[in-house]
Amino acid sequence: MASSIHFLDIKGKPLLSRDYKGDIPSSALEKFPLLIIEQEQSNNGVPILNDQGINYIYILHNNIYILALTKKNENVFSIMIYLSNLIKVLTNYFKNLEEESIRDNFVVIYELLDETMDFGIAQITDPKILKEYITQESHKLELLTSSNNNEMKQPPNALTNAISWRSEGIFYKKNEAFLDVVESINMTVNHNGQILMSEILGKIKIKSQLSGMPDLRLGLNEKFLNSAKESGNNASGRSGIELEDIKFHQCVRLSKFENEKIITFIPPDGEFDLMSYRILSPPLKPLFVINYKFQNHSNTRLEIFLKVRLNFKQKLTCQNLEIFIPVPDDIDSPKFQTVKGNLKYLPESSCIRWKFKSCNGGKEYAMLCELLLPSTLDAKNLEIFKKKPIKFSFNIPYFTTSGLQVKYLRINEPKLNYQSYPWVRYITQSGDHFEYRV
Amino acid sequence: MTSLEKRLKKIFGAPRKGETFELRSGLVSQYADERKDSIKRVIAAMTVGKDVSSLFPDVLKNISTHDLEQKKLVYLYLMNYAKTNPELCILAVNTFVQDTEDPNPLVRALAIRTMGCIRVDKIVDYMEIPLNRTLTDDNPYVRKTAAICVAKLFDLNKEICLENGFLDILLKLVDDSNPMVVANAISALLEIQSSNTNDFLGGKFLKIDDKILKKLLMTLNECTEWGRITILTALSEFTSTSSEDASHIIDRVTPQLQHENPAVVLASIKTILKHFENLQSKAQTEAILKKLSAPLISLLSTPPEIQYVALRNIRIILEKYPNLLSRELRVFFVKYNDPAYLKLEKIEILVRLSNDANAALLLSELKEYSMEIDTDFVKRSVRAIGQVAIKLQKSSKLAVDILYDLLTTRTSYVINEGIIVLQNILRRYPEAFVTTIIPIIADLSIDDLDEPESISSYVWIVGQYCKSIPHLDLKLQQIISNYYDIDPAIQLAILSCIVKINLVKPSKDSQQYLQTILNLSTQQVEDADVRDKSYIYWRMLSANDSELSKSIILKKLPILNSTIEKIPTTLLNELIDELSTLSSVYHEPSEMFIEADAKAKSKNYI
Amino acid sequence: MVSSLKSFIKSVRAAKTIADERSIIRKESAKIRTSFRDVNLDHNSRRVLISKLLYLYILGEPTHFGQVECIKLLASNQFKDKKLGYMAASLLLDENQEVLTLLTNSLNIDLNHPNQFVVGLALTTLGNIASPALARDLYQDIEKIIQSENPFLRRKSAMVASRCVEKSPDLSEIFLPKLNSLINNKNHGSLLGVLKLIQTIYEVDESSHDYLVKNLTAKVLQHLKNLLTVGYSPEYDVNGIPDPFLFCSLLLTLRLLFEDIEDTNSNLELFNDLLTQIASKIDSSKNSGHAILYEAVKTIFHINSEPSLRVLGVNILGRFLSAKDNNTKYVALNTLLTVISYEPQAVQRHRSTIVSCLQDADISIRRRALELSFGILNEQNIRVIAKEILIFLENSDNELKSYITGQLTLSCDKYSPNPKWHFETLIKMLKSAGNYVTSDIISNILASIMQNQDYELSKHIVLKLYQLSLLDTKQYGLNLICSWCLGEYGELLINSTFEDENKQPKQITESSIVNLLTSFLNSTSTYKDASKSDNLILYILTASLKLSIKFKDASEIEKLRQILISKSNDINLEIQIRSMEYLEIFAQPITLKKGLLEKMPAPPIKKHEAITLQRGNSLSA
Amino acid sequence: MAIRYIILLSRQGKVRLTKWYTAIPQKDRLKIIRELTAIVLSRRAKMCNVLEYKDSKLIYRRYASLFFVAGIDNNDNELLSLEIIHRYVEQMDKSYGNVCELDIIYDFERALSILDQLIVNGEIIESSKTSVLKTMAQQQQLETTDELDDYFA
Repeated sequence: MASSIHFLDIKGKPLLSRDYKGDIPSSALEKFPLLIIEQEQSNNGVPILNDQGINYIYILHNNIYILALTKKNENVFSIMIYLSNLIKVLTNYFKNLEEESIRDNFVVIYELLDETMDFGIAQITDPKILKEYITQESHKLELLTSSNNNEMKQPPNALTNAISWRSEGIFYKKNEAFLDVVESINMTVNHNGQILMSEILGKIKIKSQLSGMPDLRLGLNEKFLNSAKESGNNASGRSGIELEDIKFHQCVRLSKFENEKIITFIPPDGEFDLMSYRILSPPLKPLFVINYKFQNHSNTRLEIFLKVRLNFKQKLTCQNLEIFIPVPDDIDSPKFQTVKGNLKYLPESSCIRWKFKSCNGGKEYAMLCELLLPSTLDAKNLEIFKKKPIKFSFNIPYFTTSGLQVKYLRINEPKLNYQSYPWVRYITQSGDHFEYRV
Repeated sequence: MTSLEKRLKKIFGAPRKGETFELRSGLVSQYADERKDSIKRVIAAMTVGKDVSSLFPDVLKNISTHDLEQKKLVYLYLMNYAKTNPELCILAVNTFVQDTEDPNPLVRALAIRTMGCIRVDKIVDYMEIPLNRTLTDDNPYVRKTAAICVAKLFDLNKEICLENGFLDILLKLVDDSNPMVVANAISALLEIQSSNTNDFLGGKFLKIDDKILKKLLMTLNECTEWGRITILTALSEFTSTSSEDASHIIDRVTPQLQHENPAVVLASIKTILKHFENLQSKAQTEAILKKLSAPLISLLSTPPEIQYVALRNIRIILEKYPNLLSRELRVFFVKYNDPAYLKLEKIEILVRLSNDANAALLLSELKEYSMEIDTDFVKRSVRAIGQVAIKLQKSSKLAVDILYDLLTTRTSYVINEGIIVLQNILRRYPEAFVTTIIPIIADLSIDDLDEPESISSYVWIVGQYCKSIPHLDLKLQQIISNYYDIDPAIQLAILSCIVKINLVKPSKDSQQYLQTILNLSTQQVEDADVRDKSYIYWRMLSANDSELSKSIILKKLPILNSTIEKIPTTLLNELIDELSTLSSVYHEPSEMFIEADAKAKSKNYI
Repeated sequence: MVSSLKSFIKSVRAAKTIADERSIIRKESAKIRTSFRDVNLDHNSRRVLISKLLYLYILGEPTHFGQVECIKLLASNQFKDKKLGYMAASLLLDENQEVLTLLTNSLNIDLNHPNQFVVGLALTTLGNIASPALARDLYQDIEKIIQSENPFLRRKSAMVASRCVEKSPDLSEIFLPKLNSLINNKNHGSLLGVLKLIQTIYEVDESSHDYLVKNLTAKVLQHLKNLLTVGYSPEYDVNGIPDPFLFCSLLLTLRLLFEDIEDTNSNLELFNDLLTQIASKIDSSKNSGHAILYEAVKTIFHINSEPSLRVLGVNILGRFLSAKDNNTKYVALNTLLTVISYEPQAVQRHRSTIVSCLQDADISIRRRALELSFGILNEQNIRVIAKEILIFLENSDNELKSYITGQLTLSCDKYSPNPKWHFETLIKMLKSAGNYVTSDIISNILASIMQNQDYELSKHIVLKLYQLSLLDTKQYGLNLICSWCLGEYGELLINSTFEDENKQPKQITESSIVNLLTSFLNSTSTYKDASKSDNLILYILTASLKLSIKFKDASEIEKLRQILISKSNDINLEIQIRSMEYLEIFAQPITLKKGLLEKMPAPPIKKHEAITLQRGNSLSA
Repeated sequence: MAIRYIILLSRQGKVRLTKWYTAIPQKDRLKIIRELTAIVLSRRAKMCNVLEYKDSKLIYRRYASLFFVAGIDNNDNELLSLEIIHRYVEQMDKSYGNVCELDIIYDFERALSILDQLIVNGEIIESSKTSVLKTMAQQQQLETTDELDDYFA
């Protein structure tokens, strides 16, 4: 796949590199800062480019470029997914992948680069397995005694097994499995209050604390599964939910599901996402109904008025509701009025945040804010702000929008035969794009 | 350098001269901890781009150690600087060979992996024994590492790799009991085959027969995500011979569409589409196509860079199977935070998905985009409105109304783009919107436009609808005023326009202009195409056969059926085979951007 | 109370990520904006806010909201307020800002302030950002100060006057009469200002030339002489070289004053003499010395200098060229270009060095060497240099390619030893030029081909184009020219034979020509630049039409018609029109067709101007 | 002949000081800084200190961790511009007393003030090595006194 992998800062200066094939001249990397500027100017910043026979493929993450170079017509999609998985692995190791963590952990990053890819061919990018034999701890304590070093790591069997995600010999005194059903809603509402686009991105997360090699079977409610089965065949839109797409963790037996719609698996240890699903254009009402008004007083003062009605059942409680109302970049002296919720100006994101700890469906709230504009006007600034949407962030516990229900989770460990306890929680929350155009 | 300058350099915090010295003494320290620490500092210096190759012999001294971490560091250093000290590398060989016999499989694998990365000619001579040993190691982790080492060796020295029979061993590993070894063996074989040296291999490459096919399909369910991609790639390069085979492969691959790794999903789609062609039952093909839509959409739940690649691939697939995603329009709506490249690519998909049912929704969305701030995005959106108008007759009225509103805003780049769109619309609907469009043209002077394509469009409309254009002679005068210095593309348009007007609505002025233009074109203009066109016109007009001229010049243009760019069929078929590769992003065959492929191709051609 | 600048800088620097940094900066910026509204803000706090604003400015953040605040601050009567206020104003404002007018009154007051440092601040600000309006409003104050006895103020005011004249050329008449006495000043700083004022007046006001030349030449020369002959001065010397800044400014001024001077002028002799002295006396081992020698050489070739002096000048450049230091090498390459017209032979002597610089690792050197290579190219050396340039083209940076193809084509037009070599060179060039041939150059090459009347040569050209295009259908220029020639001269090729890469003989047939056109047509889908692919298609269509009267095989003629038909629904309007018109012509009787498609008369060759590299290039280095 | 701008850059590409002598909109300034940062930082040590950039030239010089970059007109004396940069560094060194990057970061006002004494409208106005510092010292004294009117009273 890739000839080399590089980490670079936002200016394109290299932070760390691993060259797998040695067929790319060093001048190629030196040119990168110029190429990204050119690419932005002439090509709208497309993240794949070819210059003098060398292909540059990159992802920008936290202001760091993760870049792969190749001279061949490679599988660029795999390369990108590898890069994105690499980011996940490193984030798993250091919590945050940023310039500083790269500098501080160069030894372990080299090790991981060697273990996740060999001669440009991706090998393994599962952080759970990698952590079993590439351990960061040893790099934190520089003064380990020699006794510790003698105890050398072995490659985990799991690495090359058919069940590559779980090691043998795991033991818990109390065998438990926790299930979280999390549904994120994305919604774009236009200025007339009509839904332009909406989707539910669902996930079943499992935290497994089970001994041995347990075989699990997950039962979901019929209605939900049926919609999945039929989604491929039913061309016209039906009422009710419609499951577009299900993705499973690699532990799930895919052909078993494909043929019998039964979800069976040997789980990895600890936390993982068992499955994700997507429901496109569910028959939702807008969760919030808004009334937005904005007035510009001869370019010296702005007034923004917003009324929000929580358009769902009264018994449901919305927690940590945050409404982000855009303002121009250069305003000052914001003044707020509201009965409920907390209003704050966030200059770093050029918006006003209206925050509620918890509130119930059916309620209606309003706020008014007044902002001053600088005496020297930046007209473009004012233009841009008008195009920005209002964003919402919230979560609603004990509720799934799709109607998915977990009926049972059967746990069977043939050798140990223990008692075990599955726990299930439901939550609905906002996705990355819950936006109202104004 | 003055002394002041020297001092300035020092004060501004340049690296101290003594650093290398310090490191060197640390590397030979009698204390193990200090040595290890120094190696780390050497690697740190290497990472930030300092040249620490002069420390090669001192680092090398630390190679034989039982500290795995230290070993890895020394190996890492070796790989980076082997080229600068090829002679000294040989000193490390002994350790490598010993390490491939270490009781710990991690060490064995590490040794063979690293040995393959030392890209020095001489090391090749020493690889035979350790590579042979590790390829038949008991531990699959070692074998899977050794398999890739064969590809490394092949890259370094093809002859030795063949002579020692490593390719044969590799081919045998395809039947290994361990799925990861199988996957890596195939990866290595594919890598070797991709170096355009097939005739060199003497038939020793992966040939998928029934047995191997069975093995591959079985391994597919067992190996890691990356292994699956490898196997799917091999399957997509394999040509199934019968409908049953194809159907079988597709059945086995279909469950992979539900894999969480998007690259596995796309590789599965590619494989399915490849064998899809061989299927006979129409019902079956339709059922399969339906199964592809959701997985394709799922490729978009990724970071923007990856979405971009997905969209480029989706565009190819849509070109071949246009109805695949027709219900999914909204997924491709632009998000406020999308990077510019993604927004533009989404519009490409949107116009291709437009149909009578969703046109109103799409047009109102495109209108919103047309009022955004980013110039490229706005221009693309205006063009998209035109594309929808031309594609869907029922929505053309709505689209033209939106365009009319946008054009009255009089932003220069919107007008420039809008005129091109109007020209296209008139070629699709020669009569329907004349009453809306002509007033816009009448209001506009050629000086309001600055892009060649916009100006040509304007000139064409004036010529084509000259009977309805008020103050025609004045407009003509403006149009030809700058003829000599103008872009050849506009000169061509002006030539057509003026000849046409003289056939349809001649006036004293227009005849005068015609003569001027023809004189300039034949006597002063240098552009060969403009000259060709002018001479042909001139000779045609000189024949004094107005029927002839009219039949040539006033011939009705065929109705334009689409302004959505199409990928030519041959290219499209190539690109379908290249899904997920760089070709699929550039929409070009590899010989257009990969030099080696271009050479290979031209060799075949002759 | 406002937090300190230092703590702000510290917190920015302590940020771990760029996102954190942005957030800290934006929050602080918001605080500053709000604080500015505080009517009770004390002087100290206001100063701190403005300092922070300057820090934001350095970071590249928006600061427009603080412009008026700076102007308020400098109106204070504390010196530190003024100093910071003026500094901020000259950073945050420029001559195009509307708020600049708010500054006029303060400047006017401060220019008349009893304290020289206050006046100095106002002068500096005015010197940096004066707009035409400010210049007109305040020139009287400058006029006053420029004649004052205070050396500190005189020094600055001359430079400010120069800016005012530059922005408002009418002011030249105010300051011109002052120069005669101002130039007598011996202080280096003052002289730098006055010399700049002379230069500016000379440039903006042609009517001043006589006066300047008559009254000032001798005096400026005298200054030069003094500088050259005085002894060591620790205050001004740089590495043992007398004040290089003044030196260069004097030379530059004299260069202007001697621009139009006749041979007989008595001052010329003195100037020649001084330049000779400079050339021999200035130590050429230091950069400061090089700077002066470089300025002197520029001067030598700018004015009407003696032949012996020019030889000296070329020699200096020769020394520069062989220097190890790349800066000196660079300026030598740069200057030799201007010297060619005066001393062509002397420059030619360095040909091999120049050409070898084409391979330098440094793009700056390569660019200069490239332009100079074209500069020295002539009838005698064209074979050698063209060869080197073709090698260079093959691996050169893309941004240079259009320049190279353009220049090489023009050079070949001018100097090629014989037509055959001429066309072979151009075709070699096309072979590796890809998309980097402008339409002008293509037309130029086609015109040359049309002008050629030698039948055998025409055949040779078309054959070569055909052969190379066969190997590579992604060379835009080559393919385009080949298409046109196939249409115009296709009949010459039919039944010709050639050897392919494997030394196998091949025969050209009607069918092989159609195949080539078709593969050109297929290649157009891969062009990123639509105007290029559209252009190529148009050429292919015309070629198809023209060939239809030359071919005999009906099935091949039908293929040509199919090519035309394939574009009859093209999105591009011109292509569609052309395809329809051509199809109509296609259907006409052969005699009529032959009339319409007669051989194209050759166009007059346009005189293309030589292109320079320095302007209008993209950013990549 | 004139300097269009002076930019001080750290080796990491951070801007430490900017001074513009021509009126260029802020957006274009940022673009220029971004481009010249990319260009200058990718230069290797022994290469020449002149770069051709759009319709101008960049003269740069590295002093340890800092790059001093000046944009000048095409027909300007490149070598002399290098001397101007060097003079500026010298004067800073004397004024701060062993200047280092941190000094410039925290006390950029002084660095700007020195520049104002040395260059106006892109032209060097003072070639004396002592005069700039003298003025700096006198001004500093003046800053410590309060109202200007009192000072003269």
